[in-house]
Amino acid sequence: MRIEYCIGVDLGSTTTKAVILGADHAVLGRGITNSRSNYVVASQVAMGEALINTRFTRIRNQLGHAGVGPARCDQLLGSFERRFREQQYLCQLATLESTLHGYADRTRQDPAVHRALDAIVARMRSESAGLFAEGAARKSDFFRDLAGSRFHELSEQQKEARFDVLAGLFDKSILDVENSTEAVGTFSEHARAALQAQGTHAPELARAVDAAFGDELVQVQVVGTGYGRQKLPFPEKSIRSEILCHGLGAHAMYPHTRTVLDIGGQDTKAIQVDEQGIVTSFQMNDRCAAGCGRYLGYIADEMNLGLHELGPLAGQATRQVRINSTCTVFAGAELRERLSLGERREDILAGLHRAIVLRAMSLLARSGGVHEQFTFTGGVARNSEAVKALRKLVQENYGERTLNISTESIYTGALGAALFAWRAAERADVPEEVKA
Amino acid sequence: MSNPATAQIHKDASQERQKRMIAEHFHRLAQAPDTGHKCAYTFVPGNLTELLRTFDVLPVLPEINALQSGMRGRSRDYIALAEKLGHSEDVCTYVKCDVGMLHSGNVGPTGERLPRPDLLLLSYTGCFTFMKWFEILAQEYECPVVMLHVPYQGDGRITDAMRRYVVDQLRRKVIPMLEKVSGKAYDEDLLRQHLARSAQAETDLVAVLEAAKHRPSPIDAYFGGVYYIGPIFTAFRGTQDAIEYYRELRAEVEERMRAGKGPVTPEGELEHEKYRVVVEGPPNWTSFRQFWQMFVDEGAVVVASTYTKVGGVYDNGFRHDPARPLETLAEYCMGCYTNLDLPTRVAMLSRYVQEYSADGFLINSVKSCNSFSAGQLMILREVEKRTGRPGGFIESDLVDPRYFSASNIKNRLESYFQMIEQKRSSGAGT
Amino acid sequence: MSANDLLSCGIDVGTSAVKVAVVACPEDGPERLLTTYAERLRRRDPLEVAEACYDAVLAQAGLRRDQLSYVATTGEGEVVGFRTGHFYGMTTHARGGLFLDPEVRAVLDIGALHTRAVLMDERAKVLSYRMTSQCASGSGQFLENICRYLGVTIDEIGPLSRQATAPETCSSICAVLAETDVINMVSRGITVPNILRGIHDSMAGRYQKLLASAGAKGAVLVTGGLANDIGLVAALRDLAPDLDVRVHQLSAHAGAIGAALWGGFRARRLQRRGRVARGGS
Amino acid sequence: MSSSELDRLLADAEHLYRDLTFQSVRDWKRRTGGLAIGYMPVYVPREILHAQGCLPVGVLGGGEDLEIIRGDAFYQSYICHIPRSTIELGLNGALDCLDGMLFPATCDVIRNLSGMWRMQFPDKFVHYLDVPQDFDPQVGGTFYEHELQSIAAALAARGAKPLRDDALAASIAVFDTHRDAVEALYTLRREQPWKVPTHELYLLLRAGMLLPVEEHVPLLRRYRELVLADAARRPMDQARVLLTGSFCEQPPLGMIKTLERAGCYIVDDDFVPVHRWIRGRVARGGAPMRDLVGAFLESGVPSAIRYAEHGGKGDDVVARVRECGAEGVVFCAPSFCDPALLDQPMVVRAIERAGIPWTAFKYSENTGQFQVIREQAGTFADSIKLWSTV
Ligand SMILES: Nc1ncnc2c1ncn2[C@@H]1O[C@H](COP(=O)(O)OP(=O)(O)O)[C@@H](O)[C@H]1O
Ligand SMILES: Nc1ncnc2c1ncn2[C@@H]1O[C@H](COP(=O)(O)OP(=O)(O)O)[C@@H](O)[C@H]1O
Ligand code: SF4
Ligand code: SF4
Ligand code: SF4
Repeated sequence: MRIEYCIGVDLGSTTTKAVILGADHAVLGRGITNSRSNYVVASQVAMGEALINTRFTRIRNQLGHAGVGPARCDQLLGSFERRFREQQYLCQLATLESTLHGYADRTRQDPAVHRALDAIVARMRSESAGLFAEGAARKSDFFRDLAGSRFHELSEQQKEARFDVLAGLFDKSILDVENSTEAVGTFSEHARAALQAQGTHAPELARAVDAAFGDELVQVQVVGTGYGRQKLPFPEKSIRSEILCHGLGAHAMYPHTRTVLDIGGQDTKAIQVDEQGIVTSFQMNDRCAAGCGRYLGYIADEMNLGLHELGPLAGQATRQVRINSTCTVFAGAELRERLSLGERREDILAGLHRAIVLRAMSLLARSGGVHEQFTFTGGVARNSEAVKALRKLVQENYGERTLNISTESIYTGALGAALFAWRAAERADVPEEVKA
Repeated sequence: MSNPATAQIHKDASQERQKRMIAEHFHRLAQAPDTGHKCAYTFVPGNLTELLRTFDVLPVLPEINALQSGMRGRSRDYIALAEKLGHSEDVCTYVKCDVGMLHSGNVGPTGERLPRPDLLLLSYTGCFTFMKWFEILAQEYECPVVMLHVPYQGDGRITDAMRRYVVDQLRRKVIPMLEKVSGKAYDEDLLRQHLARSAQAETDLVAVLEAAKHRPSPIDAYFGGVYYIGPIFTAFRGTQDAIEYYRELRAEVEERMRAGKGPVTPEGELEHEKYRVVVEGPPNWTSFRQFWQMFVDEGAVVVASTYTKVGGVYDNGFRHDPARPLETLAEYCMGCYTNLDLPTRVAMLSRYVQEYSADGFLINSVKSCNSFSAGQLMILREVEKRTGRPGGFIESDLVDPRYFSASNIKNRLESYFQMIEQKRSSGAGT
Repeated sequence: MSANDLLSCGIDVGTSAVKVAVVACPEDGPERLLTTYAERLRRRDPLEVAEACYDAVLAQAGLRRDQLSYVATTGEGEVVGFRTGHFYGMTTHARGGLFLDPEVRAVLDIGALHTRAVLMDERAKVLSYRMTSQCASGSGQFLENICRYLGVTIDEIGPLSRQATAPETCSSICAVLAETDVINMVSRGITVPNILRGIHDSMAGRYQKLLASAGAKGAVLVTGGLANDIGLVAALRDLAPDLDVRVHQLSAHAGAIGAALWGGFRARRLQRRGRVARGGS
Repeated sequence: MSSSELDRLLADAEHLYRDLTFQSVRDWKRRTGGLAIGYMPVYVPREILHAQGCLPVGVLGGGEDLEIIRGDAFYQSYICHIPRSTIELGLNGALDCLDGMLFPATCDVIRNLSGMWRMQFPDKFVHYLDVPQDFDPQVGGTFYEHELQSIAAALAARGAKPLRDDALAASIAVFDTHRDAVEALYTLRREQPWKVPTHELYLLLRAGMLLPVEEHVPLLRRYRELVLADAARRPMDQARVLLTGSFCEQPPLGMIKTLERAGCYIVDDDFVPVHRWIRGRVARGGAPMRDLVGAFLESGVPSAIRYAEHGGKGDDVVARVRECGAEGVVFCAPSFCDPALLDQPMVVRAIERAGIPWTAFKYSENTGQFQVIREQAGTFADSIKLWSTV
């Protein structure tokens, strides 16, 4: 089957997102990766992930056609996807392994280091099934984080080589792994391996996978946006301001939204849109990491936590500790100080989340307040504690508001971009559209 | 860009004239120690140029020197020097730029040395920093200082008591001091003649600025505007030169208007006027051209600005009035833009947006200047509310290049113009 | 060690490392540095590390706690329970700096979070100083973050930076977001040495300003952890040719040494006044 | 025991300081039915308000406890903190109890705030109080008198008592006693700084922003008696410093405590300057209004917001240092405060010439991190202590 699609890419400072829309503007696939040193690779990986996700959508459709019930469908696909991810992980791990040894050779490390690396990677490999087992909680979706945290834990435990050396090797190698598109492998490769690994007999799944393979995916138009948009390998007219994309994306998800707050890795945006999704005013803050997602990321690192764990942990707070430092780095130091003075992690974290949200509140105020309905997007919207704090402060200061949050909200900008792509495609006869 | 008058590739006669006027003025200043000309340092907002001329005293305007230093790429070093001398990072960079220049030989914008002041005439309007600035200069120079305190229009109007206060100071403090410094007696008739010439030039200036109501606008009333206000805001108000400059300029602008031409930009003429905007706040001088180019790239023309009113608001009908020489000077001082209260500023901007058929308005908020900046965010919302047109907000600084982030400003401007565009296309299309 | 030597220990509790030093102060004649020791905190409790370091340095010097006349803390050491007294960072770095290099009249202490330029006289009396605040850009932590991203270990920074051929100007000011800048640079194919040197240049620019605004002239000793970074020091030398920028191999310990010396000074005074100070009081 | 009375007194003062709802003002209004008129730093002639039966209420921003949510929507990051917290208080209803606000001519920020206030709170009485920078009684004096009369008239139009000479004379007398009481505490602190820790003195000064003057005077006097009698307050080995620059936006209490803990005795300062704006007494036996104007022109402190020709400012600080026996000067100004920061190099020049050591740092009212300040102040105190005795 021939499927035409448009794709929007949001090259964020932290993560790069891609959304694929079919001709009916329905979402076919989403992809995300962390932004890396090479923007071209980052957007390729994100687009690749979105295409993979599109195939998954197709498989689900095929299963539906084949009369497989939804519950069974979820179960089949769920385990298939976990196996698929595991394959991907193993593939990247293999690249990591050879890169690690390569650097160890180049820096003339002694054999003990190689032995240590072998031991660590072997251990990680053996754990992969568990990592992707049903119901397993993962720290992150990204290889860097998944592999990184485990690698560091294992390096600390092991006796043969110094932690510093191993950590240094990892930091070098992970860059290479991230920056290679090959390291992730291909859909077909992993899909086959995943099918095999799944073991159980599911002929309907195998058939659906085969059918999905047969689809011909045709890209009609692409639009890029985001922090790094100027660096995207796209023609200038295919680039849109991230503010507009966020506005349009939020409008597409929630047609009644009037105020949008986006907290990303490096910047926070407060946007007001009208009933057509057109931005009427906006405010953004940048240049300083305080108050953005990166702040949380930094704190998570300081506490040796994964991003996913921050919110839930803060949720267990019994009170909020006020962290006075505005600077992210100083906040990190203050946090250690507080910890050593016996404050609870949960309480400190709750205070930090509130601090971020407070900053966003002032930006919202600047952009014109919080109107019904209110949509929260960006990576930080995935953080339950940030959401809780925001809900409370909005309620206190602006009264009751419907708060829209979607699990897909991190894709808002990319969705807007994809919609712009369709607009451009549909209006292809109108030349010299909005200049970016 | 070495001199404002050379900024534009295509040079009109008026530009040549302005260039010559400025060069002559600075030359006269450089010669002052030899010719015995007396010089007074004073400020642009609320300047008493006609009065100074009455005593044949030449004005030196530290703000202009500072902005010129910014344009010539010298301000970074000057500011660094001032900070090294203990001036705070947080305060107005004009002051620091001036202090730095002073400690680096006091060479003016044309490369000639500026004379030491014979008088510091602290006639200041609309900003407390001016007062400090001259306190600082008073430490550097052993010369008399005379202060003219101009009360603020806190209620949006000039009361009799305010006018009397300023006139009293002129009569009892400023004039006697000028007599002493210059050795000349006060000649009110001479002052009246200067004032009459001022009024004439002012009328032509207003015609030039209001030409922007035309579509397409023949001028850029911000980036181009700062060149147009040059003579009348500085040393030339009340001179024959100024009269001729403005007459010539007006004729040129009216000709462009008749021909349906757009403004002249550093890249040549702007052919397609895509957006019309009103701008509030001073420009950035260190990247003036780059800043302008960002507007040009978008096809944006500034049709009205408040910055071109800092040295006097004339488009509300005010003219220097030879019949009431001291009162008119008092009213002039009190009427400069930054001496207006915020409700008046909001009303003025809203009026501009409407009268100049602007698509929106932009605020360039400069870190240096509390007088302008404190309250701009509220102005933004109020004007949006009153006009229904979108406002944009960018931040930079006057002469501190550290606070001009090109990528940041470009990002905001782009988003802003795309927003206007999107609004427009959906309004027309769907 | 002579009998009327008075022993004093200085403990510099930093935000990233604890440094300790023991000095012997004779009745008359110059003080002698007996030994130094340091440990990085690595997210451990500073108080515990301080105590461990204290014991370690004593073991290294073959001393018992009760042999010390004064335990002086500096840095964040105000909370250390077994201290005799506390001196503030700039006071101790000046003293330590002067001890390490008697010719200098200024120290530039570059630590993990703050940088301080301190001017002093020939007796280590602090005459003026400037320090960074509120923003961690240009600090040691800033450099560490970047290196983590580049996959370079701290010890490699200096030597790599020295290999730069075309330093790349680093514009970002934020210690956290600078990594985005770095990502940008890497993606533009800029080499690691050029990136590092660019960062060193921009840091050095800040320090030069700090020194200038403090009024430093002549010989300046760099102290604190970043004194070990030869790339940074080289950048500073290039940027401030009018200054004689120096380092000492014990620069990172200057605070601890200074604290120990001031401790000895106070102990001697208290002794003379008949009040004997003791560690642990 | 007296110390518990002292503790209670201080706790009450701290309670007033932290009460962001202005409950005491609300109570006063309920009790008396009078108008409460807020005023921003630095100086307003409270005597006028008092004579018209109004309660002058000092509004000094939101301090360290107020969370700024909407206030930031009004100000860019490079503007000092006090106007945003003041707006926040206005928007969150805390200032509803005020019948009007006076914005004295302090700086461009407060000046512009007056217009913002008028737009934001159109129903309230708002007045920009211009003060002359010309100190000639004939010129500036005439202007100022006119300005004061027009405020009085406007207040009367809002329901305050019309301004009468005898009432004004009486009010001047009350505030003269108040000035004496404040001065007595400053004198005591200068002589025995361990008796009057500055963070306590500060809380008392702040109480005077809210309490009617008739209640504040006895409070100041009682405190003085109590601390004089408190034998537990003993001298420590600390450096004596004069602190200057904090005349408008106020430092957080924690900062004052930090300075003291880092080894400084603050022996003179310019906190809450409205109390000490006029040196000496106002009453001079002339027409009360002329007295008030004359005192402003002749005896106003040479603060940063007042024009001074040829170096008068630095000289004044040097004279104050001598007078209070300070061993050094701490410049402690709000970030982005133009008047304070522009003055600083001029003052530094004078005190350096006089050979007085100094240090400087900035704060904002909600600064919560005092590490840098502690270190700087500590080093400063260290150097004074280590070297003054050698
Ligand atoms: N699963 C998650 N849980 C909590 N926070 C998350 C999660 N995923 C991302 N984040 C937060 O979102 C930020 C990145 O947001 P994103 O919108 O991707 O930024 P950008 O668009 O600038 O790349 C991270 O810094 C992190 O704080
Ligand atoms: N060789 C080196 N090159 C670069 N930085 C270094 C080197 N050695 C130590 N550092 C840096 O020095 C800092 C620690 O300095 P230190 O003076 O101990 O700080 P603190 O006293 O605040 O803990 C750390 O940020 C560390 O990264
Ligand atoms: S603060 Fe503004 S008006 Fe005042 S001197 Fe500076 S730039 Fe000019
Ligand atoms: S304050 Fe901290 S978070 Fe902000 S710019 Fe500076 S280093 Fe970055
Ligand atoms: S703190 Fe300074 S700048 Fe701010 S309002 Fe007060 S006087 Fe003005």
